[in-house]
Parts: sequence; C-alpha cells; structure tokens
Amino acid sequence: MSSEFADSGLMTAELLTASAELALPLVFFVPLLTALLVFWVGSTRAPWLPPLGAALTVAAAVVLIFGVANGGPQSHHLGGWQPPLGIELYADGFAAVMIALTAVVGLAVTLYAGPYLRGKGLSLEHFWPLWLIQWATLNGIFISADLFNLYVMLELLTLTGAPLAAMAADRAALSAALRYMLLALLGSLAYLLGVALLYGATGSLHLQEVGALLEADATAAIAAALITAGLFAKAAIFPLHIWLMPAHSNAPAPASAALSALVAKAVVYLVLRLWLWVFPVLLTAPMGWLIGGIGAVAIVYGAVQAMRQPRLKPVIAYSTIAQFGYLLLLLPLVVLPAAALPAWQGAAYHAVVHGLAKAAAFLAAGNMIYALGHDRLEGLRGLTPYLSVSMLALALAFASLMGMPPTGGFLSKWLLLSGAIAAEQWLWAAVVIVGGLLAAVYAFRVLAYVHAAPPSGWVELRAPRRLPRIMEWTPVVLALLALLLGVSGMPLLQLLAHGAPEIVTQWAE
Amino acid sequence: MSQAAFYALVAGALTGIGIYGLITQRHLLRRVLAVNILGSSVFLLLVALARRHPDYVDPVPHAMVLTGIVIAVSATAFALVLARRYHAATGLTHLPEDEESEEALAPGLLNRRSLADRRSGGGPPPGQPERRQGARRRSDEDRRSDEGAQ
Amino acid sequence: MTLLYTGLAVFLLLNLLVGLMRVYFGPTAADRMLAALLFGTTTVAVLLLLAEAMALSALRDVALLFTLLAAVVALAFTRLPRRFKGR
Amino acid sequence: MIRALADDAVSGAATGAATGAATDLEIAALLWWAFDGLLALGLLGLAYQVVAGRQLFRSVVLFIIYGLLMAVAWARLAAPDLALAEAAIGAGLTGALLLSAYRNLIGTDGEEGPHAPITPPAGAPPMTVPRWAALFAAALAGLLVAGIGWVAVGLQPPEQTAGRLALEQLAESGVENPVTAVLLNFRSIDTIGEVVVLFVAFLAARVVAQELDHAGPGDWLRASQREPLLVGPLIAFIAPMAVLVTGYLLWAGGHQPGGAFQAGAVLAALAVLLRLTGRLRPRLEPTLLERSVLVGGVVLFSAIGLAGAGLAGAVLEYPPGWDYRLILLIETVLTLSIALPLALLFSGSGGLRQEVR
Repeated sequence: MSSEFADSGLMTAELLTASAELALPLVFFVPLLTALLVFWVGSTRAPWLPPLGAALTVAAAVVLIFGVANGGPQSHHLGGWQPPLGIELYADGFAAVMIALTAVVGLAVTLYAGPYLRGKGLSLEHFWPLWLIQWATLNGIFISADLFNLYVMLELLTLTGAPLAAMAADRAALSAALRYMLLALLGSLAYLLGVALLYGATGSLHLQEVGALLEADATAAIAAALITAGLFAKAAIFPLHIWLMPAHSNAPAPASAALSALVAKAVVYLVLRLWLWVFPVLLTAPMGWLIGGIGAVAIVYGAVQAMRQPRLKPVIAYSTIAQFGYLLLLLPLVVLPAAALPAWQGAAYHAVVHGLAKAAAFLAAGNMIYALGHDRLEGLRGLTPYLSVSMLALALAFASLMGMPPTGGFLSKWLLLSGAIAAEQWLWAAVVIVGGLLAAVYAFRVLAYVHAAPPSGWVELRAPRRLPRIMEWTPVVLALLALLLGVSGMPLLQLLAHGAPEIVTQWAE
Repeated sequence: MSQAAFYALVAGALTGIGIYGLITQRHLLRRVLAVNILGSSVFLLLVALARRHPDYVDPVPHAMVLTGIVIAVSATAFALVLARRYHAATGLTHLPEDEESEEALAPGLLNRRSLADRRSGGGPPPGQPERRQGARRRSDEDRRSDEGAQ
Repeated sequence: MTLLYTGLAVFLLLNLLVGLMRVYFGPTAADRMLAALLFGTTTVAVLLLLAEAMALSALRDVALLFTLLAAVVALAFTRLPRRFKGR
Repeated sequence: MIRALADDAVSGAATGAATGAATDLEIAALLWWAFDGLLALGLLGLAYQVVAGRQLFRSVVLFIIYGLLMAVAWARLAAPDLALAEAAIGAGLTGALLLSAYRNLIGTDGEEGPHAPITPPAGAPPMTVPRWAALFAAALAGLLVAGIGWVAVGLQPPEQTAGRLALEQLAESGVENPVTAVLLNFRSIDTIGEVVVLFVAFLAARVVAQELDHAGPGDWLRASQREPLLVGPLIAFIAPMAVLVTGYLLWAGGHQPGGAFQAGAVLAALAVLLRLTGRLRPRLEPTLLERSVLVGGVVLFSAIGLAGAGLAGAVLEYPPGWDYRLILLIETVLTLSIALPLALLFSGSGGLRQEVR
C-alpha cells in the first residue's frame, strides 16, 4: 500500500469524523423525508426511491458509526439549545452498535419486502412510508437523550408497528394488532407517567442530567417502576408478553423481521439505557435480582412455548420472548465488579446477534411461506432440496440463537456466562446454560422437520413456487453475518467501549 | 395542601380508574375510552406539577401535554378504525379471551374463513354463536355516491 | 367583583353536577345528548366567569371555541342510525 | 405576562382583594376550594361511569362531558393553551369520532341494517372480566393511586427547571407565548414527531381501512331521510366563523395562547361538520394536492431545520433575526398538515371531495 493512499485514507477518516456530528440528525431525518417523498410521489411511480432512501440512511449511519469509532461519543444540540432546555442527540458506542444493526437489518428488509409483498399480493403503497418512518424512529430512539422525546418516538414505533402487523387484515392479524395497540398504548402512558414524576422531581428531561440529579427516594422508585413496566409491556417481556406471538407471526415476513429484530429490541435497549444511565442509584442487588428473575422466567417460558408450536413463525416469535430474557440478565450482573464488564459486553453483543439471527429466521420463514403458501412444520418434511438456501439460513440462524460455537450467539452467551462465573453467580450461569439447551430443543425440533425425509406415499401436488434470487439470499447473508460475529468480535466490542456507562467503567480502574 | 397537590391527587385517582377500566372492560370502545381517561390523568399530573412553583407556571409540561393530546387523538382515531375493521371482519366487539390457544388450534382455518367472509359478506361459521354477520349491505345510494367518488 | 364571579362559577358548576343526573338516568339517548349539549353552554359560562375571576383573558377564546364547536357533536349525534333506541 | 398570571392564579382570587379585608380573602379561598373540590368530584365520578358504567352510549356521552370538565380543570391550573386544545379536540373531534365508532360497532350489531337492538343478545360472552381479575385490577389501581398520590403530594419543586430556563430565554425564541416557544423553538423536534405521529396514524388507518361505505356516515339525502331544516343555515353561519377562528388562533399563537395545533383542530372540526352533513364526500385516494398538504408541514419544518445546520450552526436552529417569520410560516403550513389528517381519520377515507348538488 503506497503512502499516498494511506494519506488520502487518513484525510477521509478525518472528514468522516468531522461530519459525524451532522450525521446524527441525518440518521433520523433521511429515512423520514424519504418516507414522505415516497408517499408524495407514490411508490408505483418511483419503485427505486425506497431502496435509494435506505442506501442514503445506511450511508448516514456509516458516517456516524465511523465518527463514534474514531472520535468517541457524538452529540448534537438541536436548535442550538443546551439541555435541559433543548434536546440533545447523543450517540455512544451502544447507540452506534444498535444503529449498525438497524442499518444491516433495515437494508435486508428493504430489499426483501418488495418482491415478497408483491408476490403475496399485498400493497406496497403504505408499507414503504410506514417502514421508512419506522426506521427513522428506531434511529431516533437510539440517539435521543431526552425522556419526553423518547415518548414521542415510542408512540411512533407503536403506530408504525401496529399497521405492519395488521397488513394481512385477516381476523388473526386484526385482533393481534388491536391487542398490541391497546397494550402498547397502556405501556407508553405508564412510561409518560414515570417521566412526569421524574420531571417533577428534577426539573429536567435530559437522560444524563436526570440521572445525576435523581436521589434514591420513593419518587424515583415509583417512576422507575412505572417506566420499566410500561416498557416491558411494549417489549413483550414475560408477564406482558401475550401480544407478541400473534402480532409477530401474523405480520408479513419482512415486517415480522423488523418487528422482532428491531422494534421490540429497541424498547429493550431503552430499558437497559434508562437503568444504566438514569436509574443507577436504584440499581441495587435486590432490584437487579427482581429484573433478572423476570428475564430468567422469560427465557424458560419462551423456550417451552416455542417447543409446542405447530407453525414455524410462532416458534421464532416465542424465541424472541426467550431471547429478550438474556438482555435483562445484564441488570443483576452489572452491579457486581467482577461481572460488570463481560455482562455489559455480552448483553450488547447479544442484542446485535439476536437481531441478525432473528431477522434471518423470519425472512427464511417468509421464503417458506412464499414458496409453499404455509409455514406448518408438518408440511415442511422433505422440502429441503427446493429451499436449500433458505434452510441453510434457518439452520445458521437457529445455531446462533442457541449459542452454538462458533456463532455470534456463542460469543455473547459466553461473555454473559463468564461474567456470572467470575462473580460466582451460579444461578445466572445456570440460567444462561439452561436457556441455551432449551433453545437447542426447539431449534432441532424445527430442523428435524425440515430435514426429514418426505412421508411415505408422499405425492407432490404442487411444485413450490420459485423464489426470486434476492429473497433467497437475503436471509443467508444475515445469518452469515451472525456467524461472522462469532469469529471476529473485536471491532464490535471496541465500538461498544466508547461511552460505556459509568456503572460499568467505575470498576475498571 | 396546595392547589397543585390537590390536582395531583385527583390525577392519581383518575389513573387508578383508567387502569381499572382498561383491565376489567372487554368492549373495545370502552377500552379505548379507558385509555383516554388514563391519558388525561397523566396530562393532569404533568400540568398540576407545573403549577407548584411559587413564581411562575412551567410552560414545558404544557407543551408536553399539547403534544401528548395530539398523539392521544391520533392513537384513538387509529384504534377506532382498527376496531371497526375488526368488527366488520369478525362481528365481535371484544378481543377473544385466549388468542394463543385459538391460534394454535386452527390458524390457517381462521384466516381463510375470515378472508372468505370479507369477500362474500357470508354468514356466520358454525360453532361460533357469538359471531354475527359483519358486513352491512351497501344501500344503492351509498354505492352510487362511492362509485362517483372513485 | 371577583368574589361574585367565583361564587357564580361555583354555583354553575354545582348546577352542572346536579344536571348530570339527567344524563345518568336518561331514559332516551336524546335526553342524554341534550343534557350534554346544555352542559356545553354551562361550561362556556363557567369559563367566562373564570376568565374574569382569574384574570386569564385567553379563557374567553376557549369559551368561544366551545360555542363554535358544540354543533359538531350535536350533528354527529343526529347521524346515529335513525330508529336508534339507545339508552 | 405569564409571571403575572401565575402570581395572580397562585393566590386564588387575590387580585384586587389584596388591599381588601382579610375575610374577603378567606371567603375567596374557600370558594376556590369549593370550586376545585366540585370539579374533582365531577371528574372522578364521570371517569368511573365512563369506564365502568352499564350502558355504552351513556359512557360515550359522559366522556364528552368529561372533556368539558377537563377544559375547566386546565383553566383552573392556568393552562389556557391546553383548555383551547381540549375545546378544539374534545368538543369537536373526539366526540364525533366516538359517536361514529359507536354507530359502527353497536348500530350494526345483531340484525342487518340500522334498526339494531341495543342490548346484547342472550348467550353473548360477558363484557367484563371474571371477578378475580376485577379484584386484581382494583388492587393494582389502588396501589397506583396510593403510590402516585403519596409521591405527588410530597414532591418538592426543584430549584431549576427546563421551564424556568424557557421563560428566561423567551426573548431569544422569537415569540412571546412560552408554550409556542417550547413547541416551535426549544423542543421543536417533539413537534415534528407529533405531526409525524398524526401522519402515521392516517397511513395506519389507510392500511386497515374498511370499504368506503363503512367509513363515516352515509348519505343524508336518501329518499326517506331529509336533511333537517336548520342544518343549512347553521353551516352557512359556522363555516366562515370557523375559518376566521382558525386564522385568529394561528396568529394569536405567537403572543398568547393558541397556535398551529388548536387552529388545525378547529379546521378539522369544520371538515368533520361538512362531512357529517354530506357537503364533503369521501374519496378513496388522496389527490396530489392532498398528499402535498399531508406531508407539507413536516417537509417544510425539516427542510428549514436542516438548513439551520448550515445557516445557524445547529439543526433546527433558526437563522438569527428570522425566527419569528419562520415560526409563523411553519405554523401556517402545520395548521393545514394537522387539519387534513385529522379530518381524514374521521372520514376513514384517503381523500375528500366536494359534493356537487
């Protein structure tokens, strides 16, 4: 490599770092404005517009991630007003990692959705604006540092998610969307109630500032309880999980992928961010145990339910409920000096790997529905030759979900496990291991159906429909990325280290 | 007790009523009403807390509530449209008790049936006495005006 | 003067609450709806009194809006199905 | 201005009475407590009847009245901006929305056509949950009330609040009404988000929208149904008044309570009125003009906001000296962008067209 090239590379790097601050609002505004433009022009008149908008969004995300990786956390004061008066956009390593995940999955969903929805006879006219606004909202949730702005974003997430879940407009999808809508509205109002109390106590809505001003008193406790419960309802954490399975499994496959891998995940991200940045004063060992216990129950419950489902998409949806439990295990572990750093890395890593694997699994299931017209497990016997590429994606995704080495899922679970063992928290270690084993049970059950020989006397009534090339390969690429993260985890962990929460870094010195 | 504290208490009580209604009522319209009561209680708390300062009224909660009211109206309107469509597709005015088991039993069947219902405006399927005819027949006048609209 | 306005506002509010009985007992939907519309008028009066008593002139705008928009609900009610016998 | 209002309102009816006899003050305070107490009683009783009353139609009517009392509560808490919003939304839109949904959910229940029985048929599942669930709900609600009440009463006001900063920096915001300053300058991204929520609700409703004849009321001028005599003159009076009030609220927002949202809601209520009386008709797809109005507010706001990064230093910052003019421009466009989706959400349609008679 010549030095000239290296120089120009260096200059590009500097330029990228400098423009990262501007990329912060752009990751929100670019998909939003594209969505409005798509609606204005009409998606049939300009089918190239949504992919172009997605590409631009990814470009803004890349600039931002590059800036965080090289220049540390980025911040932009909207309107030029300092918080608490104004709203700050703030991207640290955690936010950058999630924006990267959203960019990858978002691009995949964008590429996949066109052929899939057209093939299923569903209209793209409203899907595009809704999906692009959802993407903008997701990025907004990751970078907003203002409690009330987050409320607006959460409502946007619900209002874009519910119609995507209801797109099929049959009985099951409609009732699922209604249930989702009602619980999500309840959840956001509980969240807003908590925010009202926090503002009443501190006079500020800025995350870091509220965290600094907050004292461990009754107000903070009730606010934290309301906010956590509200977000749990929106993220389908265990006792409030009922809406997730019908909503995610009745949505069209690309929407399921977005809802499971990104939308519900963004809410769990918010739970973690609020506990680590706003409520660390309340994060005592018993509190951690309480939330970790809920996570542990979710892991077991979700896995057991996933084993009993007769259709593929409900299996994947229940797996989401189980996998979110791992993220909650962070809270009991992060208060222990020995476990804090690996648990933090493990949880964030798990969020990314689960997103990739879950999107891959839902898109592979979508391929199955596209080709066969159903996703009943019984009917999948002997179809591997027709859907070999999709089945490979499904197998890889499930391998990652159960944490089989050398996938990314293995690395994330290993990090959580090593944290729990280092702090001698045997219960949490056991939960991680049992959860992995249970995931293996439902994963192998599905794979057994898929790879089984066709039943005797099986006659092919109708040849499976041919898959468009792009639909065939999108899930594989996502699943391979999840695999790759198991092989090479360092870039992600380094990115994550920028602006790690104080509760994690305080033990490092 | 100050006026602000008094209204904050009222807001707390309204929250309780809203939650109670949302859990105990099953009719969709009633649940939407309960969500609205709940929302207004949160708004009331915010505005009451804005009133505590001896020398000024805090405008930030007012702006937040104004935003919240718009969001509440949007969500209500969408929820009602969704409820109407659900009613048209199923004839029900409440959500089924236990969706998961219903789903697990005959997912494909349910989907196909409701689709067919919508297309043909067909009668109630056997075994579901609470389901009634969903789609109202268009009156000629309506149809004419609609076709003119298209 | 302020005292008088406040007293009147309390009186009207009391009136309104007693009037709620009509809505509660009905018996017909039209009774309830008419009572609700009447409350709109009472509320306008209460708001105008509050505007004086609290020296918040913007409340007059609120009263104006209520007066203007009362017709919307009334019309929405009349568009209910014709032989509707709601309680 | 707000400071003065606050002083006045905090001490109840103290204005002008400060020099009067002490007994006057005491009587005034007592009267204000009576007023607040009655209002609270009304709100709580109405709320309970709305969620737990036996008849659904009664609950809908009581909810409309609840909105009236809420507006009075906003007035008592010195929040005239909110009282205006409640009046514009509660009196016009929410009531019409709920009544129309009621008509669709109940009016068609049971037998075919509009002559539906109101009582649920025998054998229908109970509309409330089992007793244990009700008890659980009551316990949860009680816990919440106790917790929030306990905290809210004892909560001491913090020294520094975002609101105090907003009042201190009001002069730099370009407008005199602090609420407008917060909405369109200090925290303007929330307002963008709010209008996007409205737009998304419209899109979402389009995804699940029913066939056109289910959307909103049908034709009034059927052979059997005549338009009531008073409707024509009423509309002829209200329509120009509503437009006038819209303009007034929009202009007023800069220096006193009012603003884009209230103005938009009034305009939307007018559209609902015209839709209800058949003067506007639904159309399946929005026209180019309607699409432009739907997206216009957010696009203009975002464009000015993004231009601020180059012209002023930060996204959503107004170039110096331009703030009032730009805020007024944005508010004007936002008014339309708020009114149209609200009207279309009520109508349940993609667009509206004028009825040709």
